[in-house]
Amino acid sequence: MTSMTPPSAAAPLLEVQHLEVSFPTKTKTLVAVRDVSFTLHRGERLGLVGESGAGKSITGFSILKLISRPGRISNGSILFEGRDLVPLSEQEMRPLRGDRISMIFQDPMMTLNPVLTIGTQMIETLLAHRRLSRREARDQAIETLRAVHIPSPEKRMDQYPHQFSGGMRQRIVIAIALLTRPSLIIADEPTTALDVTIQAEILDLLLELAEHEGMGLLLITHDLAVVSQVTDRVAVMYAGRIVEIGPTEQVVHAPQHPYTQGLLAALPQTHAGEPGTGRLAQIHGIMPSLYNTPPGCAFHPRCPVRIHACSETVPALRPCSQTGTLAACHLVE
Amino acid sequence: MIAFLIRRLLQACIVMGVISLIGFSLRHTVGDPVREMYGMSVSAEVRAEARERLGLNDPIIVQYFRFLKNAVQGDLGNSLFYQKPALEVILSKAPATLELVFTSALLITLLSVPCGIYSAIHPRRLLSRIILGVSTVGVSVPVFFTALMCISLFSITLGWLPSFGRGELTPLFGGAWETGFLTWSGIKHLIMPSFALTSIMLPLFIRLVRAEMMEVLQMDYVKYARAKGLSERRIYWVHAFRNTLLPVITVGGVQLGILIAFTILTETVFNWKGLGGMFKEAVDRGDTSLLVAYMVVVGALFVVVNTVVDVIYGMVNPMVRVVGRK
Amino acid sequence: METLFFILSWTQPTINALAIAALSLFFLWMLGGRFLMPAAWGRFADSHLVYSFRRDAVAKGSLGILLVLLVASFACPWIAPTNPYDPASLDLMMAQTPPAWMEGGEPDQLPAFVLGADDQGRDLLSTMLYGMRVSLVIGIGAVLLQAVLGIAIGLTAGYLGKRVEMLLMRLADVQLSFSTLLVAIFIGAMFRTAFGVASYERLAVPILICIIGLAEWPQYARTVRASVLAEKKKEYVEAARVVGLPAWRIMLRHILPNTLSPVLVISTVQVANAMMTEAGLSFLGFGMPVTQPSLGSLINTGFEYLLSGSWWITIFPGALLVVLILSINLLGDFCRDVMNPRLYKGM
Amino acid sequence: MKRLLFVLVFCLMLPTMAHAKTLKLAMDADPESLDPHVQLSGGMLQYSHMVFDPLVRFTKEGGFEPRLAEKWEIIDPLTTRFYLRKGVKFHTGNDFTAKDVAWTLDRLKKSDDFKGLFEPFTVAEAVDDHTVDLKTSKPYALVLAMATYLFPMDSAFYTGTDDQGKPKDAIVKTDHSFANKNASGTGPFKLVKREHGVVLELDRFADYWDKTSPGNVSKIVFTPIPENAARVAALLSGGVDWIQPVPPQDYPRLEKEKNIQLVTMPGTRIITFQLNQKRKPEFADPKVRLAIDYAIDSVTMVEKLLKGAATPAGQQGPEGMAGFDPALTPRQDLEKAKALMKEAGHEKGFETTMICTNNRYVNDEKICEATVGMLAKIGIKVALTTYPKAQYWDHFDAQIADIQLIGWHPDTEDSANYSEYLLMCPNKDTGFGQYNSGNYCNKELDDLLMQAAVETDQAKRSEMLRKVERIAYEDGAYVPLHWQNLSWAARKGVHLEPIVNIMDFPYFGDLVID
Repeated sequence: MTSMTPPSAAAPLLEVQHLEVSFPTKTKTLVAVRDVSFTLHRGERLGLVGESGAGKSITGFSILKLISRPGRISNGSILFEGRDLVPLSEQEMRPLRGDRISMIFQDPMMTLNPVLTIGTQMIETLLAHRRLSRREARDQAIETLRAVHIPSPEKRMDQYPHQFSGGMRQRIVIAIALLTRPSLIIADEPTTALDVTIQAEILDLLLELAEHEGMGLLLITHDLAVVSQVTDRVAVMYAGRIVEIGPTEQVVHAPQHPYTQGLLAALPQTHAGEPGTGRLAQIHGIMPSLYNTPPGCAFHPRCPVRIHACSETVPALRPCSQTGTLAACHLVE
Repeated sequence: MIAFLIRRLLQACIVMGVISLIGFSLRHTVGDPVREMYGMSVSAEVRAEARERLGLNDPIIVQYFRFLKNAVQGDLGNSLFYQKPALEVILSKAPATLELVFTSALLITLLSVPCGIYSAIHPRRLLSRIILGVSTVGVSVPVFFTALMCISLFSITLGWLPSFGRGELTPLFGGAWETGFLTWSGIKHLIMPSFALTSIMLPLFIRLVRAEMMEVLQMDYVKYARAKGLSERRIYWVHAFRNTLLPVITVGGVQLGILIAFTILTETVFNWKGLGGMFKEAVDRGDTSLLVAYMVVVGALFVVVNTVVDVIYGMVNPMVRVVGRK
Repeated sequence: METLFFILSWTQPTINALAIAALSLFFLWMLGGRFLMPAAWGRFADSHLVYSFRRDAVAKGSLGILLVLLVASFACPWIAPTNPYDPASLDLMMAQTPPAWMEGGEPDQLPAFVLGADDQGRDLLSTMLYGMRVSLVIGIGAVLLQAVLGIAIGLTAGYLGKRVEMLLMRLADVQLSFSTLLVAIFIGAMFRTAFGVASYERLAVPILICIIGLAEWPQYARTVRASVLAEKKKEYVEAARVVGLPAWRIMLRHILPNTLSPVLVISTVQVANAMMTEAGLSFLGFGMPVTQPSLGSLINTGFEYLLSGSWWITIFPGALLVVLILSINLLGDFCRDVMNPRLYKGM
Repeated sequence: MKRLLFVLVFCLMLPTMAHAKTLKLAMDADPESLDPHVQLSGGMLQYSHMVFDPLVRFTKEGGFEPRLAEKWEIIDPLTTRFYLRKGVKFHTGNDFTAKDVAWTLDRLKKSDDFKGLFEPFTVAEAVDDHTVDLKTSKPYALVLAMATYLFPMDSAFYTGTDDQGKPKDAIVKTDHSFANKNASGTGPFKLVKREHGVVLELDRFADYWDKTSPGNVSKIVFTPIPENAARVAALLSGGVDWIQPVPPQDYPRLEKEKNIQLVTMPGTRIITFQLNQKRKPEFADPKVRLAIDYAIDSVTMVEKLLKGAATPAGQQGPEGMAGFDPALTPRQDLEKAKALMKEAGHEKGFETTMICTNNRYVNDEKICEATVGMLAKIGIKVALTTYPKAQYWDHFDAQIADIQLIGWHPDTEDSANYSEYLLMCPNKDTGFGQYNSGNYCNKELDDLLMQAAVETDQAKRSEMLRKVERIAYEDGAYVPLHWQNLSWAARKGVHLEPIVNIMDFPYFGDLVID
């Protein structure tokens, strides 16, 4: 990991500023992500939480500049190790992807190519970024498989993805992400497609490895429980915007934004956290589609505590005096 | 694997049996071979005698068992027209067709894969549109039209290429196979027929490769391959392309079989003395014993081709395990 | 037998009537839908399909041309200058009349003989329209038959596996060994024996649909089976099975949609192929009756005169066929790209 | 001595070698066999004229010219004596003698195809080595015509058993036989190589007896090209030097080419429709038959559909044949046809069926198609079905339709042959009227033909045959359409014209190439 240009120690690992991602369509341009800013430091773990469609995955993909057509980054900057990725070309992005920044996808069934052995899929990643012999790459791959607790990795290198269980496959995906010792891993819903028991294992593994290697982790999930287990800080997204961001502890225990509160109330009470009143609460209504985002605060039609201003002006992120978190709500002081 | 092949072999035998039975019971509809064997002025009695002598008057079931008995010993009967064992006739005509089909298959592969992939990657580019459009013209024009236009241009007007036959041949394997690949004349004779054959098949394959490729390109694993920082070339050719192969190979297998068996029009127009021409001649002359023998051989051919295709499935897509299944 | 004859002899009129009805409904809907059912129309107009369609000049062009051709061919009894299938209208003296604007043309007989006449003295334009109708009915009919047979057999074989699969796939091999030509000879002979010589002209279209449909289903069957083999190992099929859905439901609702892409590709190309096959059968003497030439057989006969100067007999129908098939294929390409659920994932 | 011979032979060969000419020839089919007695067909006879020689052969004008027989005389009404050419050798080097002629006639009488034609002949008696008597059971008018079919074979070569232990002289149609694979005749060309259906290669026979022949072709490469367009393309592209037959639709194209010569000639194959009186009672009325004859405009058909590649016919035998009557011209009159229909009480017309071949005669399908149109104009609605030739004749014999197409070429090149097969009352025992699917039956006509068969006075015989044609014409016994023309095309420099004739047996031995 030191082979790349040494970043200035002071600069954060990743700094996203005013990111805006839009999809031009026939009538208007849909903005899927707007004015998203956050910072991720070396070795830090940041959670990105929200319902599906909130724009969290698109945010994740836009860091690798892998937004599917016709989407594009229409504004903002993404500073990775001090370098802005937005203006970079495909050719310039390629050495970063999979090397400095690795990504873990949601569904390990779909992520691994069914017709290639996992050995092939691991080795090709190494060979794409390192000058290694096939032999060396293979050894390194086996080593990494062992690190993610795959039993008898030598044998399993030559097997195809469908010969593995879901949890095993996700371990392999994690192994591939770790192969090049990246400084940032973006994990997009890494446990959603897995059984609950395996979820915990995978999360532990992620946590263990991230700590061990000192990598930054951007964990994208809809599950606040997962976030509270793993991350240092959390950002909550709603309809393309960050509505609350701060240390995980604070956000989970003292949510400021009504949406965050709602999310937490919807959680079963199995965690140390206290919200909930016996039965599961739910947020009424659904998240607006990008076609008809309401004016003002996008959450106001569902908000139990909305005031007049909510439907008129978009609230900015403001620091909350008590917790030190930032929240975008007119009611936060 | 060996058990699988043996099973297929048995199935091939059954297929051949069924084909010969159907062929036998329907062959009278193709025509009366005795008519073609005698001049018009020959009396009806002579023809009746000939029919009797050839055993054509026996009940079909008797004829069929006679045929089966000989077939078990490798004798599929005599071609009435060629005056020799039908199997010998078929084998002597096979090299011509196999070489033609092989060349076309090669051309189709070399053209359809890059064209299909290109138009899948850039579906809206002008060049993709042109590829799809122009290739469609190939199927919408009868093949004899294409063939004769080629002849008219390259043989008659320009005088570059010969219009018929196979040219100078080189005997291989002690004369069992005469190849046109080894002489310049043989290759020149091959150009137009294989092009004509290619033109009818190409659009299907370009479209198949393209459609499958477009689907595969949307798959997560392709996006993931990008996220791994792989080169475009590797993404398209290793990750995406291999996943597109299944339907392409299936259709390819069937088409290859059909080409080998029934390239009637192309062979006719280029006077290419292969199996297709032989088949048409057998139909024209009512050479029913050659026809039945030929169908039996073709049946075996299809079983073989499809077995090979099934084996290839297992190789390109490990999810499909045809071979290992009981 | 009588009933069968009755049914078969009504096939073509029925198809024609259905086609005309469908076309008129389509236009009614295009024109009236906007006002009569604004809600449904609005949803349709907002759909991805329509949106992509509006942005795609090629698709718009193809659909336009195809509609014009469809209307022209199914309305041929009303718009064609003459009825070329009526033998009494044949005038051999007019044989090979050049197009009206050429020397030797018959401009005073307009609209008849605008594009000249064929070798039997039929008005070429009328013959092209009538022939296109025959070609379309045969092409589409045969492909439908092939697809239905092939998909059903392929799904069953791939899903059930084991003995059934072996049986069905070997059946496909048997079928493949009987080329279209042989099937044409066999079935043609059977029909002629069953219904007599006189009936052939009336039965030719359904017979040809049967022949081409029967002869070429294995291609579909094998393709569908291959996809099923790849699909059925996937978890969603396993899940459906565990839930206890009946086999046919799993096949139809879960597996089939995932195998459609190659099926659609084959179908669009196959429509062209079926028309060509019919032309090829005519070439070999087993196609439409000579008194009712299809577009393909018109090209065939005209071709013999191409080099001797009467180029119009083959070039005009040829161009029409190319345009027809091109528009079907380009539209097919477009629909496949846009409608495929696996391709269109929105955002 | 040996050396001298070698030098001599070499010197003799020099001039031929200097002019080594290869003729690349393409026809629609190659001969069915190498054994001339296996099948009676145009292709076999064309082949026979290359590798064998007949006793006599037709000249271009229809007369006879001596070949292996130098002269002949009629000794008595049942015997014709042939004086054979001396010093003629077979390709094997065997000498040709009267014994070979006798042997060949014996063999012809064993051939299924030829025994019918040679039925009147009883035996060929060798008087001496170079004299042979052909004997008939009854006086027979066509002895010389039949002698054109007598191609003496090398009896020594064809005697004994082959390596499979089968007799070498066996005539086998569908299986291996010695004669199917080997040939030795006295003809101008000898067999080099044959691949059935692919190529036949012949070399000039160095010891050919006819030193006066101008022919200078030293090698023939004969490729069958069944597809019309492909055959024409092969000629146009220079792939072959000579093609036959030429499809009529390509006449204009070939005539335009400066480097191609096209020769056509009226042939003897008549194309007719037979109207089945038993199946369709309406056709029993001569008025209806005549109406149909009047309605079908064969002149326009020939002009438009056959591009003039045929001669419209009003009778069976063409000009030059014994029974030809110039007064019997093709009928065409639509108004008259309608009037006749009205007279016959069919003003409104009726429905009927028709079958035709679609790959047997030149543009047969188109002719039938046009006929349907023409008959529609007099109210007859025809349901037409076409069959390929392999299926056609069974249906023809079964008489499955009211109107059936048939073409006929007399093997004897004689008028009587048409009527014997097509018009005489069908009789299973005698075999007459074998192809009379119209079921026309007229005692007077039958009697005339029986008399003509034994009449050796050519003038009297011709009168009888003319009367036959007249009766059939007046009765509308059948519908004559046209005689197909024969056609050949070759590149410039191949002297095509002198060697072709109305029998369609080009005498390639006499062919000169510049």
